[in-house]
Amino acid sequence: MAVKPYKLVLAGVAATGLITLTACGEAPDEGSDDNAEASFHACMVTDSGGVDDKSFNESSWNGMEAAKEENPDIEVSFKESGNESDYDPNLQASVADECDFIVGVGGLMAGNVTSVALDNTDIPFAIVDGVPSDAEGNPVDAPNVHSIQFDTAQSAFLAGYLAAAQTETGTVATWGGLQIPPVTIFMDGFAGGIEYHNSQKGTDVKLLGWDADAQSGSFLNSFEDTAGGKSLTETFISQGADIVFPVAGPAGTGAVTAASEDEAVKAIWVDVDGCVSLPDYCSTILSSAEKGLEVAVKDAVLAAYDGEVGGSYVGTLENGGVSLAPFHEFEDAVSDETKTELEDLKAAIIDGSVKAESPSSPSAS
Amino acid sequence: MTVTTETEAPTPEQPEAGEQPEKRPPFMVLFGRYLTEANSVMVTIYSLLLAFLLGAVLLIVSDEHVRGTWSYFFSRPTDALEASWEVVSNAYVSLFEGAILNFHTLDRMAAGNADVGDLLRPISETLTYTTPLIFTGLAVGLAFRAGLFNIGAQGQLVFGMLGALIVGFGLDLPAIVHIPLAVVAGAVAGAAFGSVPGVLKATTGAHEVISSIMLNNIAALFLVWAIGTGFLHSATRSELVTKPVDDSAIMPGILAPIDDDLRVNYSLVIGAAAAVFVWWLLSKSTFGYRIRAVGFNQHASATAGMSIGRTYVTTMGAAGALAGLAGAALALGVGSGGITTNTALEYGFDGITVALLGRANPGGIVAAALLFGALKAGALSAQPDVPVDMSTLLQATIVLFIAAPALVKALLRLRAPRGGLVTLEAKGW
Amino acid sequence: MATDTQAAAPSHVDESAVVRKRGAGIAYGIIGLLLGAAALAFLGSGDETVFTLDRTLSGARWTVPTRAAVIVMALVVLACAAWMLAGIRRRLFKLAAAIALVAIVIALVSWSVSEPGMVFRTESILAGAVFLSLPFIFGALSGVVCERSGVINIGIEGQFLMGAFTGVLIANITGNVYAGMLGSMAAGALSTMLLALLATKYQVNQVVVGVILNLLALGFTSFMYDQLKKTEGYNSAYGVPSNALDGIGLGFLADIPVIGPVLFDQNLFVYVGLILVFVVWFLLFRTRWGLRTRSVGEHPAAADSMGVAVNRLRFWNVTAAGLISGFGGAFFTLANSLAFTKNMTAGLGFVALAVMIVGRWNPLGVLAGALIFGFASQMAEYLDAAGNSIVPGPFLQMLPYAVTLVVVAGLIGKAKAPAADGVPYNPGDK
Amino acid sequence: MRLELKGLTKKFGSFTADDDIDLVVEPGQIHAVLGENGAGKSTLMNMLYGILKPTSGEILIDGEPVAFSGPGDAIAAGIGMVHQHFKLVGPFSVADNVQLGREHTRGAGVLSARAARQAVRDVSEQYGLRLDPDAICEDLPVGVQQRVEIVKALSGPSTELLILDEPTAVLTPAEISELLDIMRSLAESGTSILFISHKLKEVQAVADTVTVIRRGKVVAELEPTASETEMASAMVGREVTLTVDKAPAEPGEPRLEIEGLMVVDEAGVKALDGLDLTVRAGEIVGLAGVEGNGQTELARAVLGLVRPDAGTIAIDGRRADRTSPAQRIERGLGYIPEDRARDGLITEFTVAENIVLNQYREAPYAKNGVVDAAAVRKRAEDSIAEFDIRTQGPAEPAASLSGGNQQKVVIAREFSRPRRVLVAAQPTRGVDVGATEFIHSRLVTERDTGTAVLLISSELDEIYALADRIAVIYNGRIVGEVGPETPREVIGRLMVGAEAPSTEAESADIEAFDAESPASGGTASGGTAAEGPDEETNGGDRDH
Repeated sequence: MAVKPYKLVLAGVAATGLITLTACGEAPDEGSDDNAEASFHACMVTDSGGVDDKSFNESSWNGMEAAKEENPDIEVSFKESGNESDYDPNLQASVADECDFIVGVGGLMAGNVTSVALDNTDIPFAIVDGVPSDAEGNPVDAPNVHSIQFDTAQSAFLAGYLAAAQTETGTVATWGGLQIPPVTIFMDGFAGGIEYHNSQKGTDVKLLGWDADAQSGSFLNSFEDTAGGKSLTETFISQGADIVFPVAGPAGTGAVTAASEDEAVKAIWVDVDGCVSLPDYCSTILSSAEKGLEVAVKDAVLAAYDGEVGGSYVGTLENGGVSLAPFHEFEDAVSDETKTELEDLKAAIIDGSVKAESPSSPSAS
Repeated sequence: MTVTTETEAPTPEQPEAGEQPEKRPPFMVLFGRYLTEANSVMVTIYSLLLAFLLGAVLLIVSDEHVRGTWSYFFSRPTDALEASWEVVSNAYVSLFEGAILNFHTLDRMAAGNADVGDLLRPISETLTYTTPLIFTGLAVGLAFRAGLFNIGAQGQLVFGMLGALIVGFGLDLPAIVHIPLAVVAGAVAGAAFGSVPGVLKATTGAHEVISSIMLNNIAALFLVWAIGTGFLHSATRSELVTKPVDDSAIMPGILAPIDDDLRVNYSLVIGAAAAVFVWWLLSKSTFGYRIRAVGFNQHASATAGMSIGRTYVTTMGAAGALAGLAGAALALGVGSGGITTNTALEYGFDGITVALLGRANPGGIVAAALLFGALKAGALSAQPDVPVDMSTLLQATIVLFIAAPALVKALLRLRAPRGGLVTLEAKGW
Repeated sequence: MATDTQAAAPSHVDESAVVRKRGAGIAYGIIGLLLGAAALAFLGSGDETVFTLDRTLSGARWTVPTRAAVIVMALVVLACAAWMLAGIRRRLFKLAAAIALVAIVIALVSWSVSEPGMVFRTESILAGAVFLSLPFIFGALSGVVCERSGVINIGIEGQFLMGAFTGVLIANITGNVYAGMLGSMAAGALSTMLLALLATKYQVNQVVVGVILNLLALGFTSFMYDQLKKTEGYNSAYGVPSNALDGIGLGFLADIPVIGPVLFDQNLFVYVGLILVFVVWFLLFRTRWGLRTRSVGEHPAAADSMGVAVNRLRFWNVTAAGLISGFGGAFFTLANSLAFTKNMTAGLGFVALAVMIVGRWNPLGVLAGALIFGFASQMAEYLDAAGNSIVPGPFLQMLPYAVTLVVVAGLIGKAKAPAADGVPYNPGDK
Repeated sequence: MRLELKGLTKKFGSFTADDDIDLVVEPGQIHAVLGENGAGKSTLMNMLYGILKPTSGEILIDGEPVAFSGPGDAIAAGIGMVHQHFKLVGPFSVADNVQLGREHTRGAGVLSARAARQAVRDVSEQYGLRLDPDAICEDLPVGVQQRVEIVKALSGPSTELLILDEPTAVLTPAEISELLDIMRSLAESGTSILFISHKLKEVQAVADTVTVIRRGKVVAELEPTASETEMASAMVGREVTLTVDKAPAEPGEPRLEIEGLMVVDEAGVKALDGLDLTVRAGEIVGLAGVEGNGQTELARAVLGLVRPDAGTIAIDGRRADRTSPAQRIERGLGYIPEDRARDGLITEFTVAENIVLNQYREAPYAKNGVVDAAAVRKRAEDSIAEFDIRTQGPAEPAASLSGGNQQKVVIAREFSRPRRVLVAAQPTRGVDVGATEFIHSRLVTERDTGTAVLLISSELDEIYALADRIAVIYNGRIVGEVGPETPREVIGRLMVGAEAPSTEAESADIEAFDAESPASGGTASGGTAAEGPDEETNGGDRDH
């Protein structure tokens, strides 16, 4: 052949490499990230999805790093799991790495964390979104495991009430990544909040995508398929929904994007304050049903550093572990009346006069 | 598609085959010649080396610190070279330690902090990840030999997993019966699902690649639905996870007598047996004879009275059974605590690369599965020194070079081997 | 191998010959009967299907009695089946099959939205279907160009990933979404260039290379994604104008009922996709390049004997096809205004391959196939979102795959690939 | 144009396909190159046409040395070629095939269908080659396809030299005579023609000078007036006498009975249209006919590879048309496929594996689903000895055998097991003279042991040499069953579907080009063992 195409390929690869180099920016200052001298090594094992999942893995990791920021004597690292068969090796490897504190993220891992913890009673462990349990999910007593859970139904309840109060069309929608408790608890709470608004204010706001009684609804069956999430959201919008509440980690950005393309449609984000994690879309995000994972993990690491072992933590509205995020750009759009009602509702949930319940609510509290 | 030794059409650039050496050259000369020749052994070795070289480049490029040192390479090159060497050697040593032998464990053993179980853990992990790959590699490889591209091992694996799971928790039997029954259930379920593309191809001519891809997606969605049903869903856990299999159906660990935590179990033995069986099937049995005949030349096979359609169906069924065994290995092994939508990972697709790397030979497939299992186990434990995706990249590049011996030959300017390059022959749809 | 012209040439194929299509006839007959029987058994006389136009004519609604509609459609299917069984002109067979399929689809759609409170939002569903068909259009067109040149491109998925990733990256670096599009095209072309090189110069099994390229792209984009994540602002969402025509003052077209929202109120990518279908068709069937490309895919030795440089043409065609599939990758990010995430193409590259076969290696067929898929996906989503409680969500999501399976399994007949597809060419071969 | 080849040599590795060939074609001359299959003719032409690069030597056009880097250069230099294996893109129209590589455009690369059509019409009118520019090539009869090839070759910018590589192999006698007329008129108008053939009559009829090559070397330069024997001996390299000794047949009971057989192919065309044929024990029925008239489908239907749409097939008096090929093979049906490479052999398999290809499941080669490698090897060794298969051993891959030895493997497979009926389709195609003699005598032996033999051959000579009864197939029907003494012109007419005697001229042509005596006929169907790398792998069905 007259052309020497492999040279072109090589050139192309080289070009890609160059792009990569320039893309990654200037060389950083040296030595800044070297603190191998730290005496306390906190390790985290992620669930599938990885540390950058824009969801609980990422929030937990942020908490770890926040702890390191606060206490330079703490060193942090993570190991990603591809699926549940990676939990054990990752936990074991963390033990072998002589970690001083091991955080397992995700309720699926609870059994694995517990069994490894019971084999290594000298190491403190923590489990996010779960309680110490045996392989079959029955709670067991593990004194060296700290459990971190959140009653996100409470914050989602407020979000549902807010959505019902703000909707113009009388239709709002929610959808999930997978039908698993950390997802459906938000949807349950959201549905509860809407129902409460309807009963209190005599409105007839319709919720698409989740039937709390039947525990059935719309799921993307993926946390990664952002394009699918966008498309699904557009379908909801075409059915009249003007507020969407995606509970699907990164795939949820598809929903926010869809909402951003329609003036009248807003989104409510989950887990973290969407205005902070997705700053480009702040003008679309009405609020967020927050779950204070980052803080809780940070606190757990710092506590472990201080020698605290075991115990449990359930984030609620009361302790600030879950909350409704600020309205940011919608500060003016939300009426003072609604704001007051939300405050009252929050108080009512805290004192128990209004129940924000879900079959997926944390059991041990 | 078939896997075969294809003798390249002789071209003028090749040395004349006519020059027969009169005297046998000394051993070292012969050996040196062997090393610089693009025979299949050397191509494999060079492919591995090239892939790891490429991986090293990526590691260097992606490490901010090292990249920084390269920016002043010309003023003080030692920094860059040292830093690069450190990153690359750390990464590969970590991979090795995670996959085969952890030197730190040796230190800890010396200090009395670790036992033999800890020392064996990397190997055990490697073998654990190897097990399903042997099955799916065989599933793809066997079909290759019949000229079928079984891209559907993933779906077959999913159904095998479900089959083994249902028998695993649904029946109450002593382990001696329960385990074999669950394994067989996995194989049967995989075979049933696997034969569908075969039937479609035999009856309607639908291409197995397309139907397998569709069936993979269908199987994945079916799994999501199935796990959520009351029949399968765990009674005690709220996550999307199935019931665990009964203790009597859990595949016992091979190294469990040494340490309970060593996960490698007797599925590995079944895998090795399956590889031997497939080898026997292909080289000794009439069924294997038919598979190979159809794979090489279906027209001549049909003329000789073989039923092409039936061969497609049975081969796909057999391949499905093998992939189903992978599912059973997962369901009764690492997934015995309950299956999630994620348990099957990409083992079925990885089987394709394993089969390619193993050149659709049972022995080669086992070796390839071991390599990939080691890469996976190593990558897992080498975190965060090595990004997990590095193992995917390494796998892809290794297979790329293996599949294109001519590329390796050209890159390294190797000489053509006597019998021609061993390559994968291409056929159309 | 070379087309055996002689063996294939016993005499003329008479397009107007009357033939009996027993298999297809029986299949359609059974479907028609089942459909009719099911309608009588399960549908009440009060069931109604409501079709609406919302965007252009709010309030426009048409209510159709569901049972009657389904039965009429079942009769149409039966009529087609009878036609096929009684003997049909060869050239009309496709028409009959198409009519029957459309009737089946209309019947199923009418049925599925017949629950109280559900309406068929014609405009948004059709517009959504067109949009969702885009990745299949781009992917399958790329496949068509490759395979018409005789190279199997199973690596579309990988090219999508490369395109999706690079598009966002370049858009972020340059701050220009159009530069991002060019970037995704370049990335797609680069990765197919590897396929082209291995397929022509090194004659490696093309299916194998495709599989490897997919793996490579997945590994590379995931790896780079992790690396880039450490640096802020390289993976922010960039979008294209969602209504491109408004920008050039043709927005009034969007007010035409049905056609407006479906065709004239769409994303820039839709126009590129639709235009590309016709451009590729024109290039393939009306130009010198197309004639040579097709000859290289059908009978490379014939092309070679007429002075066409087979492997060079294949190399550049495959590389050019990468421009299309790379651009198709940008659909996932730039068209949707989304940032890149790992493995975000979710296997659609493979479905695009199926669409190519369904479309019989013809750009126009590809368009039809892609629209079927887009429609199936959109319907699945719509029924799921509308709270359809009869069929579980996962089963609805299987719909596009099941449809492909049915289509590929030959309800519309066996597809014939270009004769030399996937066969490396050595000059001197006959 | 004056073409001169000087010392042209082509080597493939250690194999020398063409060795130091010198040859001169004068303007307006028809220069025949005569040689057996594999003698190096096609390699030579491929070098001339730029497809292959010579290892050494040079090509001179009008005294100037030229170097072609591809066929495009050859075309530009005024060379047109009609290939032995048609280089037509099946799904393309005639006009598209003709314009490929030098397209008629309206600028910017957009094709002009009208100009392409017109160009085809112009050329076909100029040379009297009737063609419909819009017809799809793969739908055309072979003779018309060849016309397309010629028009294509003549449509070059300045075609002055036409290479015709075995152009008559697939033509009916009438088509052959038409082609020869065309060649003559082209030569008269100044076009040089290189005519490659192994058919002596044609060469004698049309050539101005004859070069004979054997094993890549020029072995003789002859005048067209040279005798057939002279030419044949030069071609084969030894004295050729090929007669098949056989006693008169003693037909027994009907073994193969075909009634009203109809096969409709995928395109909806009736390949077989109510065919009736009976073959009795102890006779050879020769099925004569121009290729493509249903012979392939008939053979495949008898074996069971295609299911008939109507009609019955009985083997040994028992209906067989609903049984599988395997069952028919078991009942004693032997089958020698016409396309050896495609249907006869698995070239990747060893010789031994190929020899038991249709018996691998039966005792003694397999027991309980396990292949008995020793038994297979034993059988292979026996067959190799009995059939004189030139191979390094039973474990050698069939791919490395020569064409003739590959055919012997197929023959050995079929002849070493008990059979009631044998269907032999083109059994000596691409096989050298020695092997042809051997195969012919084995076929007669088969007959004499009582097997019913259906011999399908496109070589009328072979039919005459072997058949006890001749059935002529045309358009999927048997249009006549005649005795072996029937004159050629009668059969020739039946072959083209003409029942009644046709014009004087036509029958004269048929006589002229097809009336070789059975005695010398075998020569023409010969071929050498050493097939070059240019050997067709998917069936040399147009070789003869």
